[in-house]
Amino acid sequence: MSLIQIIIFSSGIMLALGIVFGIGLGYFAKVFKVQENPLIDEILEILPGANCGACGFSGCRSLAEGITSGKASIDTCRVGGEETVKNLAKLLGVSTDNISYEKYIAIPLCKGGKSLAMKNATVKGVKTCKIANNLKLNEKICTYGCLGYGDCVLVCPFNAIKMNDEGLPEIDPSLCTGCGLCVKECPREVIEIFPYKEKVLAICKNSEKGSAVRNACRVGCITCYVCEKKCPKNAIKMVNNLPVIDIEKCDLCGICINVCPTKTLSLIKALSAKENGKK
Amino acid sequence: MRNLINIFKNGIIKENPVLIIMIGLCSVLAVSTSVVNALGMTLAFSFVLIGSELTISIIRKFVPKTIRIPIFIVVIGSFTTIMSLFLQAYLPDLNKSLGIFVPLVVVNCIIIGRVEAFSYRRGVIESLFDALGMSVGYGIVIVSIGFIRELLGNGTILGYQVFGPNYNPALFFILPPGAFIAIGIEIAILNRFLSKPKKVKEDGQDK
Amino acid sequence: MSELQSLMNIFISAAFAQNFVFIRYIALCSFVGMTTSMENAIGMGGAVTFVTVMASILSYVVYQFILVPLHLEYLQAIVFILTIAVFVQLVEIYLKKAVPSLYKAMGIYLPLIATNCMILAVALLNVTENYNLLEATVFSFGASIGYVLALVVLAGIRERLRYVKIPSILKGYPIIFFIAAFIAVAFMGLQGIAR
Amino acid sequence: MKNSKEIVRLGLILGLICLIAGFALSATYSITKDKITEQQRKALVQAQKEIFPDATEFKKIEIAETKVGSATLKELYECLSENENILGYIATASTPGYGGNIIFVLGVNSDFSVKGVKVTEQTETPGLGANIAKSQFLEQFNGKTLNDEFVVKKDVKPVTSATISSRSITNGIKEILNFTSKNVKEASK
Repeated sequence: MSLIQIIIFSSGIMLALGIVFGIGLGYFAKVFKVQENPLIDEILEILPGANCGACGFSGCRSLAEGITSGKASIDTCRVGGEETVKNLAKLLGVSTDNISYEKYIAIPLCKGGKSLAMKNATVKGVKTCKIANNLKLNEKICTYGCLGYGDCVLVCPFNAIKMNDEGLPEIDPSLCTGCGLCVKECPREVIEIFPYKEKVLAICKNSEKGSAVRNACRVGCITCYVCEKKCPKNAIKMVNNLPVIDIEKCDLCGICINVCPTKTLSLIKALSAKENGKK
Repeated sequence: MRNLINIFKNGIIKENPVLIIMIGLCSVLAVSTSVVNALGMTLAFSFVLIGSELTISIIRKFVPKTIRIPIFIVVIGSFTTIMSLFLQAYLPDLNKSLGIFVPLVVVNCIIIGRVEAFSYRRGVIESLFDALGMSVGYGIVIVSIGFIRELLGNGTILGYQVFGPNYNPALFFILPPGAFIAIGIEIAILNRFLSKPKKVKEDGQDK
Repeated sequence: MSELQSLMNIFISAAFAQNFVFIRYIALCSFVGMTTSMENAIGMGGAVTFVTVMASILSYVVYQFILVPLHLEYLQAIVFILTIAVFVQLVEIYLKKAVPSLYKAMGIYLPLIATNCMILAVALLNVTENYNLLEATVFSFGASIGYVLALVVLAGIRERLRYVKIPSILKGYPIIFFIAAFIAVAFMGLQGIAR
Repeated sequence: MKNSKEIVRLGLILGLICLIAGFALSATYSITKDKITEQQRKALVQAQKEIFPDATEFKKIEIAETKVGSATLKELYECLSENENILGYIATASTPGYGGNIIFVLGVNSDFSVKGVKVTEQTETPGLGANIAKSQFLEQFNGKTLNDEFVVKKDVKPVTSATISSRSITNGIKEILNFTSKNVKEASK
């Protein structure tokens, strides 16, 4: 195999492979184009794209999706470092002083504290939410609400969550960055991420009806439809026995909050530490 | 000029590829059985990293979005193969001790990470400094682990007996588990002295 | 009988005796990054298994029918990684459009795999051990089972890490490496079983 | 159709870059090609020289790579002294060891006794199994013939705490010795 032959064959093979793959990729990209939120591609543009999974997301694309849907803060990606965070901040139009951005915070959707939710057992075993949930060790009758063993407190990297004496997590809005670790951690998904804007929320996850809720918790939503009927803007719809408030329509008039027999609905702004958990 | 020095320093401490960003671990643990291997690997790695970052930042104008990964891989792959050919020809025993990790440099997450994050978007000089910074950062880690493992596991440094002939070496450090422990200690030390606020988030994750 | 026995031998040595993560140190980047939660680990494991087996068949075909007849074996590293990267990108594009549900479950891990060291390592080892097609497939399957095993074991432990008091200096990654070290000792015990 | 032009453009760009890469690679390959083959042979030639110092020529016997029991014979050479008489044979073979394959060179005298053994490549556990490559362990095989048992702890002293490695190299030598003597007997008949 003389040298010339080697050179010709190698370059020939590489050229052939290159062209075949190039055209293949181009064709596939065109034929299988998928319409997606353009913001994801813009963010992906800025992320290093190393897909190394160091941020816990499974690659830059899912991190980009996480950032667009607000699940991940813009400095989750460490590979890109400062530069990526600055560009992301420029793109999303947020200030970069303490990398605060369109603020999201986590809100625990349960008011059934010790004094409000009825108990029918006392648990002696390991006191962690995951274990209690898996082994069905329920002290409270309500099996949707917060177990109160503080898994979320443990996992929060910013120490934003404290358990109040009612046995419910209180999240300090100034510390919480909405990173979502507590959401993943809570076995009953009691905690959810919301933009930190004026908003009315149903602080209950119990999707059962009337009496079942009534004898489980004094502040649970008994699906009485009063809020849906009374809302002047009819911004409230009952979805599997829990009211969902449409942000655009709702003008925070507060009628639903007062009219709700079990005081389940609350105004989110007011929902700083003290409001949560007390009747 | 200030900015270039920053980029260079950045690669060593603030964004040290192996200890902070936690990528490119495969070669670090596998090859650091001795300082000589570690140095050999660092040289091979730096040649490929510097070569790829420079080439990519030169041709970054012509690289279309859809096929940028294959193009990066071809560039990095060719530098790796050139390096491995030279290694086989002129340094056969180093090539034998590095073994399969010579061709594996092409998938080393650091190179592809830095090429995408940095040189695909920045100028040539900046890419050069970033590559140098990253290589030095990578080299410091792998050589230090190699030093610990060779000293404890083999009783020698660069092949010279240190503890006298009848030192019976703690073989543990040459074997795979020793590597994990060594890098664990190294990160712990870094945590201890360089614990920046950003670290809190990372530690918190597994508190 | 001895044919099947040698295949079993290859499988066991790839999955346990010469485990790719704990003994050969391959694919540690995703190993550390992706074991934060169990479903990440399983999703990643499934995707890696699929891609490794397909890629090893693909690279075997490319090697035997293009590189060997033309005596261009030295090109194997770059040709393999190119085919793997393009294959992964094609699968990702195809899955995103045709099977969105599967894409949601497995596809998000695909971009991670193009830069995963294990796929290329398996393809290269198929060549150095000059396995035939069947042996290569069994070897790649064994290797990915070993990888999934490693991911799942560490993910399981890492999830329970929350409820344990860890000295502050070891928090974060050092403790994970120590745990990996202990598991590696266990895997080293398995080294003698397959020959 | 605009995007078919786009697709072709992508193909050409990737093709062009691969072409340049291919060209660069083949250039380096052609420079280093003979150096590499020479390096690979150097290890083998050096081992052969050590086993048969007075042999001047090593004629390769055309024999396919055959599986002998658990070991595999890779190459077989005839060692000839100046006046062309056969001093013995050199076989390169590999046997699966504890950590991976052990590649070794076995020198066989014309009377089919072991002239010498050299381990050229092994991935045994460093410090333990790796000692099988050392001469104190390998020299004990010199002079052994087919009617020796080749059993560890009986007529072969194993390397401490590396019985699996010692046993695999011992029966590798036994099988290759057995195979070379049988094979050469047929050839010389």
